[in-house]
Amino acid sequence: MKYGYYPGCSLEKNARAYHVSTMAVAKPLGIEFVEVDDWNCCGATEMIAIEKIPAYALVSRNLALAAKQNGSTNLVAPCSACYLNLKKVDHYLAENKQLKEKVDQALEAGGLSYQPGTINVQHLLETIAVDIGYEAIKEKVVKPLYNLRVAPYYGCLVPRPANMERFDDPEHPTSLDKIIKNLGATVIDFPLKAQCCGGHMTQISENTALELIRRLLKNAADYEADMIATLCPMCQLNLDAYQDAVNAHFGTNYKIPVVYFTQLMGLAFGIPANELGFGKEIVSAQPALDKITEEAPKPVRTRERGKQHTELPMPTQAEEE
Amino acid sequence: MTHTLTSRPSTLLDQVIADTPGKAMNLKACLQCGTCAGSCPSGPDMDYSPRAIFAMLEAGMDEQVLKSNTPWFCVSCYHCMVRCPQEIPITDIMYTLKRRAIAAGYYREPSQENAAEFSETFCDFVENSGRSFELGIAMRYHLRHHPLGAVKMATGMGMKMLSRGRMDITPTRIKNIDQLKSILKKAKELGGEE
Amino acid sequence: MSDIKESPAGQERVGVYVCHCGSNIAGTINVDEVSKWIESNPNVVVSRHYEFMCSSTGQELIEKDIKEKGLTRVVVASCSPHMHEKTFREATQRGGLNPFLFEMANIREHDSWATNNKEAATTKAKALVNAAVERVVHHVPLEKIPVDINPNTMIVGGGIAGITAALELAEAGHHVYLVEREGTIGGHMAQIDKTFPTLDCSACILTPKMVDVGQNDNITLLTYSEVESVDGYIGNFNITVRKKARCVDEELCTSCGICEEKCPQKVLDDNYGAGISYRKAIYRAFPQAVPGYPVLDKENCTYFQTGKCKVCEKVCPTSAIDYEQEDQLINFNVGNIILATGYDLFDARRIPQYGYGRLANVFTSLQFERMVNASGPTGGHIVLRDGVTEPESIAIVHCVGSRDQNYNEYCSKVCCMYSLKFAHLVHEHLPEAEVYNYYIDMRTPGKGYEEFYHRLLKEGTHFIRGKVAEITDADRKPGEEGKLIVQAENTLLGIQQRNAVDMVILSSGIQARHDAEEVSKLFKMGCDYDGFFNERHPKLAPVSTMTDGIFIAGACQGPKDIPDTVAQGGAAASQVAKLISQGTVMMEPVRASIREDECSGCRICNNLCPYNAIEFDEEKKVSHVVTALCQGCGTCVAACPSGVIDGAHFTNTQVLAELKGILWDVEADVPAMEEV
Amino acid sequence: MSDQFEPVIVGFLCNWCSYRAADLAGTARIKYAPNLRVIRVMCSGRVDPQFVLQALRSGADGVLIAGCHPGECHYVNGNIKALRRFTLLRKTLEQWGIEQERVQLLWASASEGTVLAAAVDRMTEQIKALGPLRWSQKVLGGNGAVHPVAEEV
Repeated sequence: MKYGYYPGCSLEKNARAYHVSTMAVAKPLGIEFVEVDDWNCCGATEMIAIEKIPAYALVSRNLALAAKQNGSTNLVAPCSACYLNLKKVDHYLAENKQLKEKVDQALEAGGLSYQPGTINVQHLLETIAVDIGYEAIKEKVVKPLYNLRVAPYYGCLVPRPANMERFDDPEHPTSLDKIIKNLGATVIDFPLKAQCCGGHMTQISENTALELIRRLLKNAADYEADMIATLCPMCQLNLDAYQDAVNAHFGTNYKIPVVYFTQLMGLAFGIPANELGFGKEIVSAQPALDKITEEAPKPVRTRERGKQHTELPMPTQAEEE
Repeated sequence: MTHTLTSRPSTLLDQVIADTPGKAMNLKACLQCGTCAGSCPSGPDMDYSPRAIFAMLEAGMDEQVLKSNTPWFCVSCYHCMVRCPQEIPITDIMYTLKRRAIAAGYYREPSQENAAEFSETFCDFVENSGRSFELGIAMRYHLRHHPLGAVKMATGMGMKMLSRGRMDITPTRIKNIDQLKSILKKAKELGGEE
Repeated sequence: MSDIKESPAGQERVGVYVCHCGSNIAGTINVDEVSKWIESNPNVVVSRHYEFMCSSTGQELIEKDIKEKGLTRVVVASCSPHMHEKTFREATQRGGLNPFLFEMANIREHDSWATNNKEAATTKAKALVNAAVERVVHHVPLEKIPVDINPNTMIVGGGIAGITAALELAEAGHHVYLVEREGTIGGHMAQIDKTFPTLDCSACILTPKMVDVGQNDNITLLTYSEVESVDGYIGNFNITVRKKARCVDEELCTSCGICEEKCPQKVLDDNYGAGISYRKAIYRAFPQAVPGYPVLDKENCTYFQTGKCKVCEKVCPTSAIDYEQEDQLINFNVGNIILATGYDLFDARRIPQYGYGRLANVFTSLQFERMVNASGPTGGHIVLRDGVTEPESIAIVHCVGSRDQNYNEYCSKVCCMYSLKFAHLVHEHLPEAEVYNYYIDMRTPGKGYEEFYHRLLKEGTHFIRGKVAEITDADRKPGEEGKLIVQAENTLLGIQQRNAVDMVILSSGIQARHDAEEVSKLFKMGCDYDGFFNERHPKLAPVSTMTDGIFIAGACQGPKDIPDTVAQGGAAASQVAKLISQGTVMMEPVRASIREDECSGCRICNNLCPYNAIEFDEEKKVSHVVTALCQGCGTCVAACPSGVIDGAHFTNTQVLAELKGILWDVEADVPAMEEV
Repeated sequence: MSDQFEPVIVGFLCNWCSYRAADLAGTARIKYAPNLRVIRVMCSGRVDPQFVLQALRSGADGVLIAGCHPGECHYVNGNIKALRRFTLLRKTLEQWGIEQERVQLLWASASEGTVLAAAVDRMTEQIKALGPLRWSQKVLGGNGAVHPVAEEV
């Protein structure tokens, strides 16, 4: 299948591992990515805080370029912030006439135009979980990640907001859980899977950010996760690069590697680690990867904590299979 | 602090509704239930909770609202927005309040200076190169505000990032930067707000 | 066009009466002008305007003119026919004319109250009055249709609403069929421990009534049964009920309970037991069940699933177990129906951030009711999911699924009060435990309700004003480990609070039965967007529905507490009793009739009729209307390709004449189309 | 009325929901365009397409058919039948060049006085914009001869 591809600034450098591993797993999954030519930054969460119309125009240029470039009407963004900005702008342009008129004029100044709805913006997780599907993933697994305990971490901008059609639950998403399960790894029921990583607070109010990061690391550690799997460069950066800062600030000693879920997929597909950008993480993933065993573990019950031997029956959970 | 209700309370309330896409109208139907503030990861750092901000808007305390650090501490996690029982687009409203604060010139309030300036620094790079540039942004921003932070950057974590090839030394620039500039120029003429 | 004799225009003597309604009409409409203007209509012999036409003097005007001026038709231009049509029809009748030779023009609600533009209002008034005059000359004398009321009544739903209604009617000497889906009557009230604010034991006040129902000869109790079909209309509904096979011979069973005791198959009881207790495959929901004989649940019965077991059969002393028993279809007629089908509890799993289903010690309100009940799974002890540990702190979360656009927008009305009751019960059972009630607004309207709230304040319950944002087991700081952390803003302090507790109770709201919509279709009545049944009038007819002869009571109409539910049960019963004692009701003669000689027999109308009131005569190859079944909607009239169906009082001639009259001031630029 | 064009709209309102909605609008003193003139029918299902055509031929500039919301019909589903007929009728009218806005179908429950009032205002504005209907030019091409399609309805 052919998809438009919007890497976004982070994947150029800071999140190179994400880009590399995405490309690596795309082949076996039969995905062809066509990068949007000369795309620009999506403005992250900053532009919209300064000026509205420029912020919308900035994103619209990318949509316009993607639409012009006849590859596919599906545009995939691996970065959560880019994904939300692209999707949101497309959504609100369609909804809000005055807004569209102004953005149209701005684009025109650059000899571009865009009709909302032309491009279907997808996050990479959606592409893989929904379009490709868990079965297809399972089929490609040659080196199951047995005995690796993974905390699936979604962050905020993929599951939320819910005011535009979403492919997963905004509070308790499960698509990443299912992908990792199918890779043979042990998925922990990570309570903070959709909580905030601190976003740009690392720059503005470090203490605020460090506390948010600490919560995630602590919770993952409490659940004895060997590593955290992310789908967002910002989340990866904050949890990985600031782990030392957290340890220094709170006198803790977390050493939890934070990798991209595509890197784990690559491993399971039998692609060598060095072709998947491993080693770029600041907290090394190696110790965790060494835990992977040949044979499957005995079925372990997830959610040990809080679930004592229950005299009273537990209610069944709808999405539990 | 006593506050006298004027006959026609908030002008800001209506502006915010007008400037925010989506169901911003629901802001008038706020139940004051506090779900937003209860959900907010950075809530404890805000001088007023989001709920309180909405009550203040209703009461016409426009200046206090624009001077508060609340919107600038929003991490845009959208939890409040999906949980709000009245479906108020709270996160988007926070963005609008930031823009309003800048427009109203409360920009230099110590409570918001950092965040506003960071956003600004970020945007400068984007407008001039078409791409963001972590190192540059962080450096320039920190040098301007807390040199200590800059030092921390340059040493500790910054080095690690560089050594792992995760940071550029020089910004990348898109090919057709002129096109982007003229688009943004026109957009600015059209005004930040409707 | 019609075979109904209609007087040709120009030869009727119409009296027109324009009402001032004080200044309500005269303030906007120039009544004098209207009244004078209409005189020019060839059919009008008298035209007056008067201050209050509905006053006795006003009505006498009409009667006098009919007698003295020999009026043959009457038109009153005043308020909505829904207001005073009856009044003026009676006046017309007293004057000596058939009441249906009257027509009303609504110049108040539809005109003077709807605009400030006097000129426009007056022009519109002329149009409406003229239309009435043009229409009324085509009216024909009609007689209301008397319908006999079958004195038997069906009540659907054996909760407290249905029980109350059934006993009221039965004790008044009328026969009642009480149909209940479950194996026993009792409904939600049977699950509840204590009732607010009096705290009397729910079972103690309910079970005697259940027994009365079981013993009353006037009540035919059909449990484990569901209504299959409903035909007919007020006075004479034909009902078919499916009595599901419970595999127990009701004649032989002595309700000794040995089968239940010996049955090896444990089943999670997520109905009566609210999902925190087990029952057997052959079971009675609870010991005081009425009727007392058990139900065998085939899905979970070892014998039905594997072909082996038959323990119950072996142990039954009267060999009442009958595996071959089949569903019975029971058919009977009733004059009236009361729906008391109750409510479902909101499913807290729909709010993942509250953790119900994932976090062991998050319970729903009904689960707590069962737990705190002496006959419940823990014998009335409040314990954590492990079944042993007593909680030291409990959070009670109000408004779960209520007052929320994401779930149910409405307030469920009872949650505040039962949450207060829970707090009290905790204080009573675990004096040492801390209780935190999280509320948005404390809603305690009702006799003794606010006082109960004050009592709880004194008992030391902590009240926190704030809707709970999330409940998690992800601890952040010491003291939170192994606890449930309830996170919310204390809106009165404006600060975010995290509260580590042992147990959380979710006060789930009330919502319409999952199958309410199918039920409303089965009974040909409406339900609102939330699935609650529509009452005829929100204030003046709260237990009637738009369908004559069908009444509603209790939570199926909207969230209600027990007192209100009981009151509605009684109200519905008295509505029915009234009709029974009347013996007959007079129905509007608005009915369809087919001119069989002109009917082409195309049968288009046959399937169109929602009441199957149109039959096809295979002999004559024509269709004809069963007047008794016809409700007069006129759909068939509009659909008949050969236009040979007449809707009495809404004939094509009458409507088209009204149309001609209403357009008096605009000139048609083509000749009127020949009527089809 | 002022010399500007004031359309005349005939309303066929069902007795149980929409007529009561109009009553409620009045009782609540909601002010709306005085251009609607109401004819009561027991059910929107009673509205024979010929009523609509006759109204338009007789000089009405628009026709509003209003009934109970789907699922709330007093006669189970008369409103659905009205909907089916309406769809067909509208197609026919379009073939004759009669604008969609002139014939509208509305669901208004007995509690929706505001909904009905708003609909009347909206429709009045739309038709003002369209101007008078002038059936003879539009449908009969001015020559007075009855348009072939007309008879089939």
